[in-house]
Amino acid sequence: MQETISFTPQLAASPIAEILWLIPAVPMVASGVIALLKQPKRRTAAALAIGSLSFSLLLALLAFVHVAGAWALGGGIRETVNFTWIQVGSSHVELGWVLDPLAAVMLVMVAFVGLLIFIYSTGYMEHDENYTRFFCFLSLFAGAMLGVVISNSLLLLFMCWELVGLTSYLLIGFWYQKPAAAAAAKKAFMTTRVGDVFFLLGIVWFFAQTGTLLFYNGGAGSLEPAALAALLAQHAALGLTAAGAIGLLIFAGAAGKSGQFPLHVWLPDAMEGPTPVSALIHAATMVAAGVYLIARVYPLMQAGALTGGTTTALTVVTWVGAFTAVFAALIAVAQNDIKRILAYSTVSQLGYMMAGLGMGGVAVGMFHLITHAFFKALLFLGAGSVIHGCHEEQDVRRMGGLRSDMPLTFVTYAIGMLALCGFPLLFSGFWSKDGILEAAQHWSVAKAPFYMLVFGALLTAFYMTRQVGYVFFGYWRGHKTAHESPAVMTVPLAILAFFAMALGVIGTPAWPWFRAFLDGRALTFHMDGFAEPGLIALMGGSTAVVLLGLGLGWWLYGGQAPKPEQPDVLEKAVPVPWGWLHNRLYVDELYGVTVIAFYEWWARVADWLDRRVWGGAVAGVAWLFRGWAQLNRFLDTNWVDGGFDKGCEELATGGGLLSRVQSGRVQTYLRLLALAVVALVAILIWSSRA
Amino acid sequence: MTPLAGYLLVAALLFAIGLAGALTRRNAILVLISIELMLNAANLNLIAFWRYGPHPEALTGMMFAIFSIAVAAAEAAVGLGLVISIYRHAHTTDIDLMNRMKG
Amino acid sequence: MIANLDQIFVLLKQFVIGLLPASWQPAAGVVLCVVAIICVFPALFAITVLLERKGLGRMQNRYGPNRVGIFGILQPVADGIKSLTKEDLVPLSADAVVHFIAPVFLVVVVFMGYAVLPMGRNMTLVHLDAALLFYFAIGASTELSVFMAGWSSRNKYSLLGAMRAVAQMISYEVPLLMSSVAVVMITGSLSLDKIVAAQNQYTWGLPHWYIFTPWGFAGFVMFAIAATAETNRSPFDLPEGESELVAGYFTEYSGFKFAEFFLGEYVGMLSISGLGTTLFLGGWSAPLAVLGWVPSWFWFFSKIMLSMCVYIWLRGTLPRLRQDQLMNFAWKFVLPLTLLNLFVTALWRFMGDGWERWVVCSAILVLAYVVMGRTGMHRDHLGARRYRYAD
Amino acid sequence: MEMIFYGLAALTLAGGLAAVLLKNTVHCALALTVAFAGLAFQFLELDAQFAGFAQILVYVGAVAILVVFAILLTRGSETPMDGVFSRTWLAGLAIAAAVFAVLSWAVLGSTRALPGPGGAPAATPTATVMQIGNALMGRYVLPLEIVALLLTAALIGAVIVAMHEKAGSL
Repeated sequence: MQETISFTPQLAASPIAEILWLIPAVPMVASGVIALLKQPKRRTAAALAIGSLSFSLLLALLAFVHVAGAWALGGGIRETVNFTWIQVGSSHVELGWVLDPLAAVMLVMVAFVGLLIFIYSTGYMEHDENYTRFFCFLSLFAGAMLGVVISNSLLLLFMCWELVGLTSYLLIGFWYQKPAAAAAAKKAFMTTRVGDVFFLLGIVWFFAQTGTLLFYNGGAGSLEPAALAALLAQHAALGLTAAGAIGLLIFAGAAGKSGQFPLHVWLPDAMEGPTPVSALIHAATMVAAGVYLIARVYPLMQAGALTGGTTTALTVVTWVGAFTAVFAALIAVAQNDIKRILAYSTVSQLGYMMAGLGMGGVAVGMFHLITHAFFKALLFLGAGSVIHGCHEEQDVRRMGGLRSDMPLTFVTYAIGMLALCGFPLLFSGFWSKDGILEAAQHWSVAKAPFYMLVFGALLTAFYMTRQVGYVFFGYWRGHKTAHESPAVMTVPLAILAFFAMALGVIGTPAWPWFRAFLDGRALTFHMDGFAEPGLIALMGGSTAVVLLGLGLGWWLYGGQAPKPEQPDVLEKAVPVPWGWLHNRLYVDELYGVTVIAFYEWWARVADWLDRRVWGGAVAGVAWLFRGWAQLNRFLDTNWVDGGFDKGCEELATGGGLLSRVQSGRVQTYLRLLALAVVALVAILIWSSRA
Repeated sequence: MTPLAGYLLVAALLFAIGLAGALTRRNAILVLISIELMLNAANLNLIAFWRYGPHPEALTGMMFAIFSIAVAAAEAAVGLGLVISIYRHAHTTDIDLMNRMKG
Repeated sequence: MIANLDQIFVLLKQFVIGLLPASWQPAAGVVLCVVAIICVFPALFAITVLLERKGLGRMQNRYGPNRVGIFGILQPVADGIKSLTKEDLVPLSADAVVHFIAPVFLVVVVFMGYAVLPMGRNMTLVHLDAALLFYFAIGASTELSVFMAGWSSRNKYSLLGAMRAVAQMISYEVPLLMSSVAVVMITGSLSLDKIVAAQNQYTWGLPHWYIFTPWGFAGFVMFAIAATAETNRSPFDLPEGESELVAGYFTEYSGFKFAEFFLGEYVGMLSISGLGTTLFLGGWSAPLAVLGWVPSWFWFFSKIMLSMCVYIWLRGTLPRLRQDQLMNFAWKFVLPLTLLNLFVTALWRFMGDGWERWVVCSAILVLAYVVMGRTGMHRDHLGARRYRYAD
Repeated sequence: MEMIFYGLAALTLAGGLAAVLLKNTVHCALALTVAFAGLAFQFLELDAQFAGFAQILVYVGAVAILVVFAILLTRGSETPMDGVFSRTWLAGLAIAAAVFAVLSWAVLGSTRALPGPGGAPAATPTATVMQIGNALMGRYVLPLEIVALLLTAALIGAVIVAMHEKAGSL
């Protein structure tokens, strides 16, 4: 457990912080402009999207440099720019943005990965006729995501959060003519809604308690000691403090976005969208938003934790994360769709991040988030390149031997895969995962998460090897021959690959630049960072685990991957559990028979009520009135009508006489008018006389 | 007879002439012409009152006249437009025959 | 001496009036001026006609009149005598009264316009506070005479010509007015005297003529276009397009009535170029401070004659427009530009002195001109005619 | 003074009468312009320069032409075969006479009672264009805007009303 961080609050925000809002604003504006473009203006659209995002990247880098510089001079800084949005009587809703190491790192990551993926998309979506629409959505997403990152107010964050959800929905359903895609989009939207409802509850409660939604506001913010103390003071149900309860609610929202265990079902299906989308949204950035949210409200989650202790909220986060990690990894083992495998691995890696947050604090989780963003984006883009090269083929069993056909893709993909497995020393994944494992090892509450995570690591290595074996080794099992992708797709791969390897440097125990930067502590290079008790042992252990996984995978799938028709190797070995895993442990089916079935039943009940009960009542009333009407009719026809008819005849004749006046001649009317005038004037004069 | 009264009488006479025209002519355009005459008579009144009124510096009557000139122009445009479109439909401008609104 | 030369006509008038008893003097003064105007401008008209015929002749590689008098100088006189002695035909079916009134009305109205033009220092007949409005009111009523002429002679050509002329005059009257409103906005007065006075100042010896400002230049160009159309001059001379309708609305006129129309047209040209001179070219003020000693009336008349030469030049140069092109040009090009020019003028007025307003105003105008020109040319009604063969 | 007034009044009324009485529609229109001109001159006589010129500009310059155009566009409507006056012309005349009677009664009755300015004309009021402009931009700016709107609406309305259905692509 880390000690509480001390940031020097900045009173006067620096110019770069003042214009921070431009970072999300520019892509959003760009998307608005693109939305107005005509269909065939493809180049313009792409240019706008990429240009705007590179502008944002530039600003982000400036901001990052600014923060880093300030940090290097000693102590992290946190600059906020707040303004009142709505003023209702005495209470007023404030919005604002914050610039601190966390935001800075995340900004650079999102903008950079996003930019690469934009460039990649220009190649990948080349043949799509809705090119402009695609880039419109993409840059809207980028803007919203950047907004999430910089927002200093829970409300603003939530707005951008929802925008992100919306764009995710739009992009998953981008090929809405495919029913599967449409269904997936709906599913994603609904599932995340479930989380967001809790999130919203949390927000409202938070606001009710602290009276402000600003995170940091020079001491008056909701994440600052004063407010937190107030929150701790009063207790919600089941021995939770208000802080804890709110934390849990917010975590529910985060779980929805980051696909943590009960709400993970949408993420694999989201792979129906275009691959760049999967890479950008459902691997690198958006799903990380949940993790980022937890990191952002960490003070809240952590509130009330004695030094070295933990809180209920964090415990829950940890358990959910750890469980998700293992659970998703298990499912990933038995998938055949190249993107689904990656999707489940994403879920499990998110689990790692959550666990890291829960046990190791912001730095640990965020470090894994950043590294993961790079190598997972790399993997997805690689998968996209593979799919592209195999003519939209996604089933790994119909690929194989691609290492000769698409060498560049193979190399980069291998790098990404090793990084994901956490191959020792050279790859960023190793360091970040190690950080988590280390934190887990020292966790005070329980040891179980540690073992779960280790097992998860093993599985990760295994299924990735399986996938690579299927895709790149063995012999070609598809129909049409594969081809390498264009440079516009492979160059981003190369760049990402470089970062997937290099990024580890900033997180080694010897030189924990990242942690130091986030915590705003001074940084010292000391080799004895490795000398911490058990660290070497841990590293060795994880290395062994990884190697074991790789070896196992290679032994089963290396070289001789089975034909599509043949059952999988494992399937032959252990058919029953394989079946479970292959069907994703029946979670969807479970929801099907519980939640959805319940809704259907409830709908039927309501329907029955409408038909029988209310319908019956209405019908009864109707009958009553009918009877009454019959009676009236009888009375009318026999007594009333006679009188009426006579009167009506009189009226008709009178009307006929009157209608003579309505000759339809203008001049007649004019004449009457003039006469009236004469009369009036005469009266006036007469009266004035007297 | 004071000059004001003189102008007022002229205006009244012009108004009456216009009214007579509007009441007796059969050609819709001429009815419009007559209405224009009536409007102008009113303008003459306004100007005369402005000139001989107690507060000429307030320019009220003048303004009134100018505005009514502008409005009259608009009225003429729309009225003639209506006449023309009616002529297109009924091929006549004789308002004795335009009694489709007959009750 | 110089001052006397400048004021010579004023002094002359006062001298003549001085001979009369005091009670007559105001009336006598007015009469004198009117007579002067009625004598001077027809003389100018004669000179212009000669100039035009000679000039056109040169432009069209022929001699032009060169028989009467030396170099044909006496040609106008001959024309006058001819038109006076010719028989005055009135078609049987024509509406005699209106047919007679039309030309007279035209000439009278046209001459009325001169009442407010400042032809030199202290040389304005009537100092009206709303002189510009008066001028336009008078100018507007010439259309009536044109219509009377065309309608009364019971002739398809005449009627068509009249309708064309009236439509054209009405359409181009709007830009004409709008472009002069710009001047009024800057000067802050409708009085032509004041307008000239406002332009009669010099910095570094250069005059403050409105044409030397972005809005003024644009305004002047559009004013010139509209004026050309108002006076039915080529390239806007459809109303008397010989190739289509014999002579337009005065087809049925002959003898002196025809001469009256002729006179009316040219005197109208003179007067409207006088107005343009007054509004944009600084009226009677000298083009350079150093030339201030030259009599003011000389400048006024030379400017008028210069613009007459431009008229002739245009007529010799440009082909005739088509009717739809004419209308579209008026409503879809000139009018929007004039409206924009009003806006620009307002900008000019409120941006204060300094170079910025020059840049901004000219930028806006040029941009608008280019854009509208391009788009307009793309549409077929302004551009060259597209021939569609049987398909 | 008096003479001018009577002359102008005569001119105006003659024009009006002609406009109402003449058989030929175009002659009526021309007579109408005469009446307008007479009125304009009366305005000038009343020292209302601006109004007078506006009157000429709007009526002689525009409305008269408009009327003439309308007349020519509705061809064959100049001279109806059975009389230019409607069958009930007598009633119309009577009513018009009644209106005139009442009005003149009112005028004569009231102006005698009118104090000071009713008699000798007040010192000629000055209505320079400057004043009028200031008034228009100041006290009367709202009416001015409304009139501008009205004119625009009238313009568009007239165009749409008089547009050919066939050519109508609006």
